[in-house]
Amino acid sequence: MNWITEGPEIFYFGASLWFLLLTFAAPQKPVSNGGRRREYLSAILLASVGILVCLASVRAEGWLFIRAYSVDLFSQVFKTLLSLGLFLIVSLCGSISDIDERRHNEFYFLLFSCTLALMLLVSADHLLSIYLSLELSSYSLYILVALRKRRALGLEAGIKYFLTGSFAAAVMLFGMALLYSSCGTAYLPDMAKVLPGLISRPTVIMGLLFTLGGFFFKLAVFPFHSWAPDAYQGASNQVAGYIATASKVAAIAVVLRVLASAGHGSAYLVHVLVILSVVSMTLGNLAAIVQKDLKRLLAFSTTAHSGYVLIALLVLDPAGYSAAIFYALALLVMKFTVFMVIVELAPDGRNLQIEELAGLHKRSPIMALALLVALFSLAGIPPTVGFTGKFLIFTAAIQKGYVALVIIAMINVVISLYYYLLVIKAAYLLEPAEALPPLLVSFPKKLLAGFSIVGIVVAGFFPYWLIQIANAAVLPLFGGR
Amino acid sequence: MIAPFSHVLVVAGILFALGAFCAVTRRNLIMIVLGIEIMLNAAAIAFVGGSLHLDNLDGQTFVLFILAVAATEVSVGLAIIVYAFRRTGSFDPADFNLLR
Amino acid sequence: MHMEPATFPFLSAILLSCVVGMLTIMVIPEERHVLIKQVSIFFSGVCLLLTLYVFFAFNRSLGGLQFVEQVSWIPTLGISYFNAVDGFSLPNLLLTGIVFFTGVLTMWELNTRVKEYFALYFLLVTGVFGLFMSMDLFFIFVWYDVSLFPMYLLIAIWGTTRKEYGAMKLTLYLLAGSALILPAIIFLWAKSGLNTFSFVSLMHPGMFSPADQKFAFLLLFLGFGILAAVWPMHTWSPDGHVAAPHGVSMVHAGVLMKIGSFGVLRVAIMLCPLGWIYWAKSMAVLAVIGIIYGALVGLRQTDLKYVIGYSSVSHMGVVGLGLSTVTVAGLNGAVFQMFAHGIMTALLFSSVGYIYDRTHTKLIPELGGLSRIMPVASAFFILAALAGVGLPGLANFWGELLVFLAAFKVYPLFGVIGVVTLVITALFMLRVVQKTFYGPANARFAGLPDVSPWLGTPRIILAAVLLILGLYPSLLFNVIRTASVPFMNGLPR
Amino acid sequence: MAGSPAYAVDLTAMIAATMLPFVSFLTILIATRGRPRLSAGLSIGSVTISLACSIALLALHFHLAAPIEFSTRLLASGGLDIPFGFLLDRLNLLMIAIVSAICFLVQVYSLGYMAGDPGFSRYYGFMSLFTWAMMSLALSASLLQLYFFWELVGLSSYLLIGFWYEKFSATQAGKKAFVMTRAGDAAFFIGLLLLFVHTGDLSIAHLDSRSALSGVSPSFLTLSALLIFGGIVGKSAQFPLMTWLPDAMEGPTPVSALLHSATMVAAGVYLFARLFPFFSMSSVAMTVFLAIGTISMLLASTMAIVSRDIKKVWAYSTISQLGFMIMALGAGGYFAGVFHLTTHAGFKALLFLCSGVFIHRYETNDIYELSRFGARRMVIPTVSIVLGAAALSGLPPLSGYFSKEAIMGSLAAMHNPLWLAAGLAGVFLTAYYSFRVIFILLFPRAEGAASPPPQEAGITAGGHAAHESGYRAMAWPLIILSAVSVIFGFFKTSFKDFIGGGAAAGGAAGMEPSWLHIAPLALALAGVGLAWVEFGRKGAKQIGFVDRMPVLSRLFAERWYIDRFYGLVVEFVIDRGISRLCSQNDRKVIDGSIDGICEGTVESGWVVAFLQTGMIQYRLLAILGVLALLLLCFYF
Repeated sequence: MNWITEGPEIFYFGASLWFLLLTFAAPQKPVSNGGRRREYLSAILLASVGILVCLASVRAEGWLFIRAYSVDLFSQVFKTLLSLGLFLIVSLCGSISDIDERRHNEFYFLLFSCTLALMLLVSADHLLSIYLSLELSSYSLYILVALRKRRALGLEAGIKYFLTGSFAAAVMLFGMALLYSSCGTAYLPDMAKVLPGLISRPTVIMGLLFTLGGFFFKLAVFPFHSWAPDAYQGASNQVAGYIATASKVAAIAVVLRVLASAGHGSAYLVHVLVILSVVSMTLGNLAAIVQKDLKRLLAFSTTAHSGYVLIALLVLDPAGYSAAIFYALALLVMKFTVFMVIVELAPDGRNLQIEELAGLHKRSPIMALALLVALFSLAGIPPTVGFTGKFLIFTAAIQKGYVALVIIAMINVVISLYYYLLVIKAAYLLEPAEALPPLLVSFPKKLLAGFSIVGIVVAGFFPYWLIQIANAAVLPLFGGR
Repeated sequence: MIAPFSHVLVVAGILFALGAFCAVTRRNLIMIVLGIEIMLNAAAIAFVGGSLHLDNLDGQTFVLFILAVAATEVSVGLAIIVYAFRRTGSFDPADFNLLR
Repeated sequence: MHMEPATFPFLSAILLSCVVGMLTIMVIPEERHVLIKQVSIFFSGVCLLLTLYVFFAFNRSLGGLQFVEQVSWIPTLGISYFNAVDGFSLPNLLLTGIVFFTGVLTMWELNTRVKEYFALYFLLVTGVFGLFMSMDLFFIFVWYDVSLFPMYLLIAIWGTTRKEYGAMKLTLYLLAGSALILPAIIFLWAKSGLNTFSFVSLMHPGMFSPADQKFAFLLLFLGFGILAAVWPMHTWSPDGHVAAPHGVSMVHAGVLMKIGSFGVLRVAIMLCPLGWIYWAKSMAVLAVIGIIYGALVGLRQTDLKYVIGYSSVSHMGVVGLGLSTVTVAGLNGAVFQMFAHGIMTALLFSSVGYIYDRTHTKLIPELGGLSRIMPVASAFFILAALAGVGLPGLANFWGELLVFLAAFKVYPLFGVIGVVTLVITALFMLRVVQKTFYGPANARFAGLPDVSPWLGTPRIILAAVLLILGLYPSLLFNVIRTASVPFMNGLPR
Repeated sequence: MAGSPAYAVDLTAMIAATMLPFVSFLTILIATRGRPRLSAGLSIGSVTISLACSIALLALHFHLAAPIEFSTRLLASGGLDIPFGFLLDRLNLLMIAIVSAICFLVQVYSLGYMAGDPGFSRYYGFMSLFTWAMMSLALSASLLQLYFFWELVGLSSYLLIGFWYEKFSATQAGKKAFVMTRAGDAAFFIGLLLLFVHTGDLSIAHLDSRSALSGVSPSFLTLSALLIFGGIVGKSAQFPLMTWLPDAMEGPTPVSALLHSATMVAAGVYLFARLFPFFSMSSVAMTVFLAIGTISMLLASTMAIVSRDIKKVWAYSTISQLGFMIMALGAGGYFAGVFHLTTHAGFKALLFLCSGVFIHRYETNDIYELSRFGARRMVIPTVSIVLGAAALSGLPPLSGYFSKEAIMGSLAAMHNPLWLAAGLAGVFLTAYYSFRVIFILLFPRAEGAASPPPQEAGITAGGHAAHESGYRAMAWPLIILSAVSVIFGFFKTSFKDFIGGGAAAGGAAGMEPSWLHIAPLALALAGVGLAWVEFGRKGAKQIGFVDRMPVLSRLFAERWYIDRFYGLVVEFVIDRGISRLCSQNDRKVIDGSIDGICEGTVESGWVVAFLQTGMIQYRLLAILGVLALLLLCFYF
């Protein structure tokens, strides 16, 4: 067996082990600033090495655990995205003041182990491995959410997240049981062979629906989205950023994998997905309009974006899947950029209200610009990566004849633009009640912001290379092997 | 006599519904967790039934892991809930309404 | 269609000078206002010169597509970076160049957030230029949106009356338009089965079935029609005009609204000619309502910019009427009218801008007697107003002449209504002129300086263009004809 | 045809005659606004050259047999070919001569009249604009080109009426003039387009050849003729668009003389004459024209009877005389109409310029006041104005007599004697109102003693000197025009040869009964006599017979309430009616519904967001519920 095949998993397992050991070694009394700095540096070092490891293993292929775990281009691309997401989020943790100093090692441990779980998830090819990695990542996240220093918020968010999550997991598990017993197998590739013949059976439909429910929970699709606003609002900014980026990417991957194996031939399933997609985006966008808390707004917009992603998934063909992969990348970059601005603006880790953005254009032009570009990208305005992602999704959908669906989605884009513009207005138009000092942004952060801006625009304007990767990544799902 | 597979499924379904009912109606965080546990067990029954029906061991493996995961779930869940109880003195889900 | 490849990528050079201008502005420190403005003038001047070169170098006897540049962009979807000009886009390109340059000059006196203003302004114009020269549907859409979203900030930050409302309304309206355009474009791409967004490949008679054409045309017409302020989707336009700063109003009324009508022409009409023929009558009805409605509502406005805004609705109705006649003369007239109206409204807004900067009001009842105080500044406004009335000798006359002529052939009644509306237009334009510029000098404004030659430059340029085209319309018609005649000849009947 | 040298000369002359004023217009407005003397020099220089060219052309082509046409293609755009060029025949040879001559005289006169005005340069700029437009109008080869300059003439009229833009009434009058003529022009434009759509050619020569229109249906011909006549009604201030002309007297008096009596308003009649063969193809239309001319003539005469404003009297008289011309042309009297146009241009310009001298000196328009101030002491203007009025009244041996007689001749040729009767009544009224003015001016009836020349003290020495030098500049044109008015009538025969040869259709003239020579003269004399009785003789109270009938005088003074009617229409129907309705619709219905949709969206956002804030178990319930619903869907 080639070690490089499992390189990322092993690496992240080692990294989380390292932080686990550190928790035992950590002193009980509050550490000095230097201590915090050291943990941060080691985390960022590990995260950046992790990217390299993932990149090194991107061409790897193989199986593990009697094919319950497959390594292919699809999973490796997503792993690279996940490692990138982790790195970006860790880079925001330089001055993480919303987590108890004594808990920093635990924090990094959970972050890395969650990433590990998500990596396992994107490779999982068997219902059991999917279930296990999903649960592993969820439990890490429950605790990460509850870990916030502002306990009242963190705990409440943790409870809500946990209860909704376990409930959804139970539903999913029941669905898996039904699927398993109907198909006689729990391997996704094997199920793909049997399912089209069984798709009209009530138990299969029920099983599929319930199973997808668990993934939709991760993706925050209606009606499993209700945790998202609370979790985003209650979690510390970095953790919310992590949920919004890495966790979403993995969720897209797993839904993709399951649908690719199971989805063909059922008009009913497509209808369900259409309904969920339309309701998700409409509901998410409508609710986001009236939010005052920036993170809560982003949570609702996440639900809306999941609606767009569902469009890509429900066309059930390679074009749609590759569009979904592209969109996952787009979401990662865009959401990260917004959270970066939030973290910069709230150094004490408080929740940022929209009106607190007032005067941002003066306090830090580059952050304001990053926010502007990221929000326009989220709204799907060219030439940004968000637009290109939507464009790919819509081309895939219209090629299958879903013109009305695309028009509804575009109307939703218009609605979403309204609240993004409200945020932009706050950043560029409103002046703070009392003059605020300029924001001191460290050079690396400026560099990061610059990279994000350039990345969003360049990936939107010159997307061909990324599209090719996404197309290639889809191939393994369609008998590429 | 061997119960037909459909009966097993019906039992599992009923149990699932009971668990869900418990989780939805009881205004106590701990009882909600318990309800969810029952739902997990319903899934486990379905798995076992399926496994026997299909003569395939995957289902049994599933059950083993479900037990382990359920234990983790209870520990994580109770940890959070108890911690919250210590701060607020309440198990009533309606009392957790800061986030809006 | 004849295609003439470019020896040098002039069109890309235009785009590039906009982008480079924007980036240059972004690196200049905010405090150096004058430098920023000088750089803006330089780069917009380069754009203007390039467009002028393209305009005069365009071979009028050859026609077809010229200055063609094509680079494959996303081959998997058949998207290419495909720039070219033809007789329809060339006038608009020139219009953009002129309005861009004069718009920069008009904002010479800006002193708040100068850097951001010009950077966004350049971005806006990049989109406009791109749209007019692009021959790929994907890029047409991209440029369309690029030219829209800076508007929000430009209006909301530097605007005046009800600016946030106006800006939000404008942005949402126009984005709602794009919500119809994007599905339609992709729909055409999917239906062609050629996997290409190239305009040239898609523009073959019989490429799309009549039913598809009707459907796609409807979406595209509504989508672009919003931008062209087709009644009853026009209310964003006066509000937006009023709220916007002057330089942006110029681009907005002068060029952005043309994007709408140009989009209808380029995408909707040229790709779905059968849909066009099918919907032409409805288009004509809306256009005529717009013509008369704009004039009637304009009659009651008390804000100078609202007056111009509603007159724009009326004038764009003329463009719509021309497009709906399905005749060569109608197309020619419509494109000419786009150009003429662009220059005319730019001149109006530029003049109002100058006046507003001095008097700090644009409410007609508060003004009055300005001719005595600033005769030259007033003269420009009056000239533009006369052009708006459709006076011969100024460019608008020819556009209206051709459009009404074509309308008479096809819809005699609409033609009559249109011509009769000219009387109402005359009434309200002259009323505004009378109330604003005539009468005894207003003591409040006594001593305000008249326009200096430097500050008057943009208006001199615009007025000269109006006059030149008014006396020598063939300059433009010779170009437009190279596109309209072959297109109409190739139309399936 | 461009090859031969003779044509080259013609073309050069025509281009010089038309384009030089345009060049001077641009130069004045752009470069020499600050230098009034230079501007005036430029303008007068250019108009002098125009005059010279016109006279040269007239001399060169006095025996022109066939019209000469030069044309180049101005605009060709698929299916549409708009030629642009010059047409030269006897009619427009005459017209350009009249126009350039009167332009020249008036511009010279204005040197005195406008001296010291702050807008002196602007005035000459606009004058040049007018000269350009009017000369080009006269020489236009196609109807579209004619329309082009027709509008520009209207523009210069607008600018010149509102020349003193600080005066509200002036700007109001300018606007009214523009909009009302525009209303007529809209009809003209529609007719023109209609004609173009059906015949495909707007060349005047083409339209005037009967063969070209032989295939067109008569009802269509009538319709387009009527529509085009709409433009004439507007421009020549005929019923029902007549009321702008009296208001236009707000402009400087030389402007009234040039535009609003001699040339611009005559453009309507010129167009009629220009398209005479075309119009005469539709007898219905011709009858309508005749009726409109008659109505305008009579109405305007009645208005003139009661006006106290000297300029307004002449303005009404202009409408009425234009009505005469239209009547003549409508009755088929081509020669009579054109002849009256020519003579009228002379004596009406004269009348206005004379009045201008008085107004300039005494700064009032009121006849009684002028009379009281002793206007009659200014010899040249007084003599000239009497001559002009006599010509207007049609007293021999002045020019007006001959042209009126010609008109009566053509009216007499009509079957219906009503037209002739109306014409004769018009002659009587004309004589009455013109001599009413003259007698009031000549025989002041001061309430007190003869008042001294007023405001002598108020005028500074310099100002007085300026008046004096200005007076000389103003006097020469008067003398020239008086001479023309006296002499011109005797050239009736040669004029008839010239014009009659120029037009293909001569119209009915000839068999005039002998009493026709006497009747107009007798009626004119009767009019003068009545005026003498009421205003001239010693002891006359200077109260006209109409003034004794309050109802009638009120009706006349209010211009038959036509103006009032338009005011009400514009205010109540357009402003407060349709326009308001549309604005309300815009704000309430369209904007309202859009805003409503947006607010509804936001409201629903509140609702949706509220639904997200409930207890955790509601959400679990929602999950179950939605799943159950989706499953139910499966079974349906």
